[in-house]
Amino acid sequence: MAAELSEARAALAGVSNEPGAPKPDPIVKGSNITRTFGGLKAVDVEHIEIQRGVITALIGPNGAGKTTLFNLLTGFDEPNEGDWSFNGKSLAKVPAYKVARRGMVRTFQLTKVLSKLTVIENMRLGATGQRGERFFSAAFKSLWSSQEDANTTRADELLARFKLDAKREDFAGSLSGGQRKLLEMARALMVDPELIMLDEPMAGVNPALKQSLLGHVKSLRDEGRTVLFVEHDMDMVRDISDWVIVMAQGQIVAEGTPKSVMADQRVIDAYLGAHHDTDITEIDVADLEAEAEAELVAEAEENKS
Amino acid sequence: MTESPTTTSEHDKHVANAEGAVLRADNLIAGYLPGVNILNGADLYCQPGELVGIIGPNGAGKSTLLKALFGLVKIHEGSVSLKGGDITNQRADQLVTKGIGFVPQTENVFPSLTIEENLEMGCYQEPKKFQERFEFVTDLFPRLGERRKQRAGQLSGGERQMVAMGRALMMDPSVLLLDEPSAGLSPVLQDEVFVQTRNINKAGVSVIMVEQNARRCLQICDRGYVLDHGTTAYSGTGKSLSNDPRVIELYLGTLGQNTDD
Amino acid sequence: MDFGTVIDAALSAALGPQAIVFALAAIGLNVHFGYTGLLNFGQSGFMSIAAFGLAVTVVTWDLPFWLGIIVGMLGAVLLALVLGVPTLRLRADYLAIVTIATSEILRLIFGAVEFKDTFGGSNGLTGFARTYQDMNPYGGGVDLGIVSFSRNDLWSITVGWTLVALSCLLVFALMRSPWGRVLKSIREDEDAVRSLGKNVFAYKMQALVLGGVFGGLAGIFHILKQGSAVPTDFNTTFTFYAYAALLVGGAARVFGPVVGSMIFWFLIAGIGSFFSQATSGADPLLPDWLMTNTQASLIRFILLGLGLMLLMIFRPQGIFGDRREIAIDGR
Amino acid sequence: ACGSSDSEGSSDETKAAPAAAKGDGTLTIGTLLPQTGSLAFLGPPEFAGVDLAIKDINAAGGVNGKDVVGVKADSGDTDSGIAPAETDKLLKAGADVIVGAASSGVSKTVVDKIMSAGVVMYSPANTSTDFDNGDFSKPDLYFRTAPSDILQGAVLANLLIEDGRQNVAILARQDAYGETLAKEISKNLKNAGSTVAANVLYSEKTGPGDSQITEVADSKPDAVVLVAFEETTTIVPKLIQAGVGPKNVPTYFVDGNTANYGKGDAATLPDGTLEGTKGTIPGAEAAQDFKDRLATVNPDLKDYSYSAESYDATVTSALAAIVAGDDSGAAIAKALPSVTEGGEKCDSFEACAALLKDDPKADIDYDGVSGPIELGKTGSPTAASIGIYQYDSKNKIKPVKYIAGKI
Amino acid sequence: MRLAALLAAVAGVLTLLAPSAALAQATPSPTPPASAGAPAAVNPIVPGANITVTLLDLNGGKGDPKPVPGVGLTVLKDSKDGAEVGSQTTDTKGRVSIGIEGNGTYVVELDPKTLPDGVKLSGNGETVKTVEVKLASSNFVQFQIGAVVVQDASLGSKIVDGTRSGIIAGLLIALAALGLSLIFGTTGLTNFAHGELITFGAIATYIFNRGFGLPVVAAGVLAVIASAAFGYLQDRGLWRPLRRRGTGLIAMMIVSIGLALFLRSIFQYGFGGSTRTLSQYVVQGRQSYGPIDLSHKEIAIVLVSVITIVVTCLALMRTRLGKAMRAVSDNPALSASSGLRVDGVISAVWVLGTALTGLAGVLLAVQQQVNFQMGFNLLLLVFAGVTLGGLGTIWGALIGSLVIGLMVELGPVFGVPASIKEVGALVVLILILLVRPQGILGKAQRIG
Ligand SMILES: Nc1ncnc2c1ncn2[C@@H]1O[C@H](COP(=O)(O)OP(=O)(O)OP(=O)(O)O)[C@@H](O)[C@H]1O
Ligand SMILES: Nc1ncnc2c1ncn2[C@@H]1O[C@H](COP(=O)(O)OP(=O)(O)OP(=O)(O)O)[C@@H](O)[C@H]1O
Ligand SMILES: [Mg+2]
Ligand SMILES: [Mg+2]
Repeated sequence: MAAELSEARAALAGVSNEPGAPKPDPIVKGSNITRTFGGLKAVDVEHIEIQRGVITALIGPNGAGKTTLFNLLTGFDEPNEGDWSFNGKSLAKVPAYKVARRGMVRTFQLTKVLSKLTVIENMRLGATGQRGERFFSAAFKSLWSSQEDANTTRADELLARFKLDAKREDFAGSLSGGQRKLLEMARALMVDPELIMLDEPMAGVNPALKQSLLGHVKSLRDEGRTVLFVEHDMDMVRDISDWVIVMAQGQIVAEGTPKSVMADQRVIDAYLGAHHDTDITEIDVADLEAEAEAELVAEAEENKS
Repeated sequence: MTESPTTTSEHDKHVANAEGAVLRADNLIAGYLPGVNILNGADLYCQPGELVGIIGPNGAGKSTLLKALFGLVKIHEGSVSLKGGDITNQRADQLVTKGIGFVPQTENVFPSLTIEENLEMGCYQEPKKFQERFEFVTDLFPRLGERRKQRAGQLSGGERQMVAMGRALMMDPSVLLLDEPSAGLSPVLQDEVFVQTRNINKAGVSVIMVEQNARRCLQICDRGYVLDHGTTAYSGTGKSLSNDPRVIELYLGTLGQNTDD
Repeated sequence: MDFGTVIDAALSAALGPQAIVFALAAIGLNVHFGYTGLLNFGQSGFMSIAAFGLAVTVVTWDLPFWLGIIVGMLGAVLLALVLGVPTLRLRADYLAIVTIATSEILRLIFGAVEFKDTFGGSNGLTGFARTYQDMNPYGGGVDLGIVSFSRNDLWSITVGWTLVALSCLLVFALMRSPWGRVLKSIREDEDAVRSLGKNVFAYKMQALVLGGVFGGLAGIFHILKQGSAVPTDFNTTFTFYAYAALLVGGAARVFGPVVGSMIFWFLIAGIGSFFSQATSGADPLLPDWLMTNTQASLIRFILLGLGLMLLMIFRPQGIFGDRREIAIDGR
Repeated sequence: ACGSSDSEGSSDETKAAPAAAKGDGTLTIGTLLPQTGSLAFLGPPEFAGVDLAIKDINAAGGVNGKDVVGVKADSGDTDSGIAPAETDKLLKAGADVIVGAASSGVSKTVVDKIMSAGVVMYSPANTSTDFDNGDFSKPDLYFRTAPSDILQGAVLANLLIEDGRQNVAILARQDAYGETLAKEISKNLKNAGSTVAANVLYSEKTGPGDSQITEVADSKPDAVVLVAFEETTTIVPKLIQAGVGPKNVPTYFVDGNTANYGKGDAATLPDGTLEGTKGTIPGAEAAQDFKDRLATVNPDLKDYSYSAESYDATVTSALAAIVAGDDSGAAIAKALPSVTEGGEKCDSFEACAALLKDDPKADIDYDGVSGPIELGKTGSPTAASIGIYQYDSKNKIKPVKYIAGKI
Repeated sequence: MRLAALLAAVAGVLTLLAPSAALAQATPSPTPPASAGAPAAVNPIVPGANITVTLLDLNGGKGDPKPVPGVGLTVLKDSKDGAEVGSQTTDTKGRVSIGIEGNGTYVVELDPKTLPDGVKLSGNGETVKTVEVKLASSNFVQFQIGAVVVQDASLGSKIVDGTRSGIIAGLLIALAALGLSLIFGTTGLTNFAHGELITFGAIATYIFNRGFGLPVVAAGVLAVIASAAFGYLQDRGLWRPLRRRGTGLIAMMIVSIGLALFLRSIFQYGFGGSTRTLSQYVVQGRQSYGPIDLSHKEIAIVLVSVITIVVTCLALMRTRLGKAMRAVSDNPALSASSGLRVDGVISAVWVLGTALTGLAGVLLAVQQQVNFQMGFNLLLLVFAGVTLGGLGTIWGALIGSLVIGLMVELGPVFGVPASIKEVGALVVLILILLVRPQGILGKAQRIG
């Protein structure tokens, strides 16, 4: 099993580092997806493929169109044009809830917890195929109570892993910013998705917890799930992703293994910045200022000419 | 002593060193609901021109502490003083007049206002300064200048964060409270935010920042606090904290330590 | 001053048929608004369509009573479907206006002279309640000392409270189930629910229909207990008051709407009785220059308004509500 | 008249009701009349009528040896929906007769309740023809002293034809009252050969909008009939604005709005606005003497609509109770037609009671302040006189003549 | 128009004369047998129950109506084939009066052959009338001759009239809607007591006008000021404390329902249930301005409301208050963090909002006089206007209100039954919201 999975990763080795490169076993495949807001082309993806069974990171500067792409893929927004498929079946124009049912579940960058439900109720909601969610069987507890118990057990396990067990009976609306992120992610896992799409899952999560959650994400992959996530934390990207896709101004501009992408000068310029690996205090602030000034002068000159 | 601080000694340390602080909170007990205290006797001070970082696990009460300082959460016990004057439970807009600026962690932009109007709100009390400050902010985040007429509600997460940070900078405050200003920003902008925060601080503004990007935070701050369960668990210089094994265990973790393997 | 009479008036209103109508309507609103967050301000529309469904079937078309009941309930279901398909994607406050508008349209149509032959114009229809009244098993009224009911009211409250109890039971059973959980989640954030693979539209529609059915029951019961279906009975003020009753009791609580309606009518009747006594008679408690008998009956509305305000100010979560929930949505 | 001829009239409901045993000995008159809501302006004269009657009755020795007791309740309007609860209050208080309600719409919401409690519902102001039809056509427990609109419609139409109007526009409020009266007027006009230029209804809640006024104006009528309540003060200015005011086109009012609109009245219009306008009010002349006596119970009374009918409803109920020797609702209902029809005439409670005192079996025929009041086959007056009034330059009404009619 | 007036005057005089003339000639004489051809000099009105017909030739409304003498009329009992009750020929006044027994059905038949040359019955020339006699005195019956033919008003003129009324109604709604929208937009409060603010403006005008004897214009100005003060006090005394306690919006909505009931009853308590008139501008005719007829007060209403609305809207767009309002609406806590005096902004909004609403009440009072529930009756349309335009948007409230006003008044032109004309506007409201769920000017929100 594990061997088979690492195969999926190994297969990536042969993939070219071209944007939109074809993958040996894509779970998601899309082409010519565009979305414009007024005059702004927020997403303009020529071709994208996500490899099954691996962790893919989607990175890019702010406003690159990552969240919008997530919205499009999961049916929360409608593209101007474009077609994409999940497991070989087309998903264009499929409503969001059906997308989720097919096994493609996303989280939101700006968290959407259900404030007046308790944490554990939030979790239970995530479970799929609940008999008790059908109107006609809902009124009879015996029809769904055993399933509910099973779901609760699973939810409790997840909560413990996400360090939310102490908050089990609290309203989700009273969670702190980071705790909401955690709850959202844990809830998405309750759906038991084939592909889980996380939009900045670790923003605002404290480092120690983040580290332990990374282990969890990896184990998800090892269970056979595919993970696609957006993140600005390069430590995390470097640590867990098997493949990285870089977006800028709506387009996919680079792809590759974490190492190769992070060495790409264009990515460094546009996104990572020159100092991403260095200790800021080691940079002489005066130097930085000089640098910035020089930039300004250069810009001013450019403007003049 | 500094090697093994305990909670009580944290308090002693606080009392001993807080003299002359520009902003100082003593033994704060505060919460959202009657009977449930989120802060259980938190201490904090910030000397003039200091950059203070606050880190801690999720739900420790960091945001609550900032909100309490800024009059947005009711303080049941304890006191907050600004330059020696008591400001406990004062209204936020009065505190703005007194020179405190605040960037909340969430819901930190006005969605139906344009970027420009959002920034204008930053210097609502001194509209004359708008042009000058606006140029400063758009220099820092050129994107905000390009999109000045776009409504903030349509912006991407990172873009919003820029607007939020920009709004605080428009205020030109003497004490600045920042709640996770770098969250959601791309690495290059995160660095930019840290550097600019340092710059602002160098220019004489006292800054208190809450951060989850703890390493960066501890790198640039003069002094740091680790908050846990609503109390100040540890405090010290940024360096000493980032090397303290208990802090690493409780909070920092080891991710990113060994980047180049 | 005879406090016995005041208590009697207040209690019999609180336990009487009018409170039952409110309770049923408010139970429907509780499903709509309390649990699902659908701001339906057109509950009187659901009531009127069911009421006129029954009345028209029996009076205008001369068909059997029980068929009328079925037609009435189907009317409410149909209204929910017709209203829901296009409007459930509207934001809460827009939905509120659309539903108000719909109920007003229905009321105006039912009362229009142009359709007098069918709906009886503004006089409405009478003469459909015979079957209901004939089923009355009681030989006479009851007098329990502090409260008494006539024979007809006794029958109505028997039927009515049974309906209320069954409705509460159903709501309780549904809302503790995962189905109810989905509704409550939709109230909080539709997109989140959608992202978890739930068909939000279908759930909202089910809730709209269920609440509409309770509304329909309220409408049918209303016209049965008074024997006439008059269009002006189904105006928006009714919906407002039903909302008031719901929130007084506490939204999203099974017994909230029931207790709320009882309190609402207890206050109206009690205050009314008190002041009318205080101002009548040869030597009234309140002198004439201060308050005349006519003004006295206004006082009850003044005090009811005031009471409603004070209750919401000092107990915004209602009688049964949870203070913590309220704290969360404070802006 | 003979009291027994109506025994088959009591409905099934009455029979089923708690065997309407003998009354408690005290005649209790409940009033269910508007104190709040859009009809509140009708309340004071009606309450005053009842109060005065009770005063007169008790002054003349009461009923069956006991003073009559009055209890009051507010009928509100159809919007407020408080009538049922208020009715309960009256029933609790042991009312044997409930005088009310003012509006036909409100009456319908409580009539079943009252009748099934074995209590007489006796309206001084319901003029809807509905109460002549269907379930209510029998003199069971529902009575009224206000003549059905059939008569007023006929009189007003006749007046219009007499005045040579050939093309009449009717503007009426859309409720039980306005609709039926407008229908009666229009039917009679057409039968008599006149054209009805327009028959426009407006929402009782918001009054007529410009489109309705324009519709009236566009029909170029040679007379306008305005079937309205107190919203008349807003409608007349609108008619004037549209060029079809009383100054331009002869205007006719009905009982709902034939009231004084001069200085010092509850509602006013500028002097001269209504000069020459005519109106009809059912009932014999409200004699100045009666008005003076009403002032003893309510000195602030300005308006007298239905005060006489309320007075008569109370008096006839009391007389019926004396005739029956019982104050229960059923007994009163049985005796009511006979005290108003055929027999020895008497025109006050005192006089009638005196006749009955002399001979308990005497057949009396009470003719009251509101007219001859013959409660015929339907429990409504079969004969009545309807007054025709005209406005002077101060917007006050003066009676022109009284026309008697029979349904 | 003048003709009609003249006619009316003549008719009026006739009416006044008629009864006295009848009394003067009350000589009880049996109906003379019909002597066809020779018109009787005078047919007295028979005392007691009778059927009286007066034949007048209106001559299409030109000139005075002329009596038509010498026409034979017959009254029959029950039906055309029934027993003849009497028969008479019209006299020089064109009148016949035939005594009858009493109540019952009677048929009046006109002999068309006896009509003078060139005189024809109007309409379809029906010569038989069946009447239900209920009165014990004269029962009048009419046969129309030379009746005025009324042309239906053209569609064009109906549209012009409807548009005029619609715009005036729309502007009044807009003033109130602007007030509602400001308050809703800033505080999120769905204020069901807003109708009572309109009423407040109207009643205040009445009190200043009738109570203190001020001219209506001055009373109106004072009423607007009073409304503003009322708004300020309401915010200080009720809504601000509620906000302080963190009361939820729904709870506040219920408070507003309570407040509405409270205020409405207080108004009725003090003001009474009837409609009262102001001392000036109550009755005014219209003058023609091109195709449009307007009265002076309508012109004044249009001017005042247009100017007020435009000034307010521009001011809100230009000034910092406008932005501050939207900021507070978006996020009060953040506004405070930006140094806005949130309570101050909200107070300002209440003052402005209630002043506008009060003005709507003042103008409405001038337009349709004063009643304790006039505002309440308008509330639904105000809400509809605000919603249609897009909740919380200032220009939207204006546009939405105008659309609603126009739809209400124009609906009947296009077939909506006039008695339920609001239905047209409400249906349009629903339809527009289906196409644009966020209202005409509302903006869709971003997801995710
Ligand atoms: N509803 C909308 N209307 C107008 N512009 C929009 C809308 N949604 C997104 N945009 C714009 O589209 C661009 C892409 O936004 P998106 O949220 O996809 O960025 P992102 O890559 O997720 O950025 P971040 O890392 O900051 O979250 C942004 O510039 C944003 O302003
Ligand atoms: N509005 C609220 N009502 C009730 N409880 C709250 C509320 N906001 C936060 N809390 C609770 O207060 C505690 C501290 O929250 P706070 O937001 O201060 O945490 P934090 O340290 O900022 O965490 P994070 O790093 O995740 O932002 C948490 O347990 C949270 O559940
Ligand atoms: Mg994003
Ligand atoms: Mg926080």
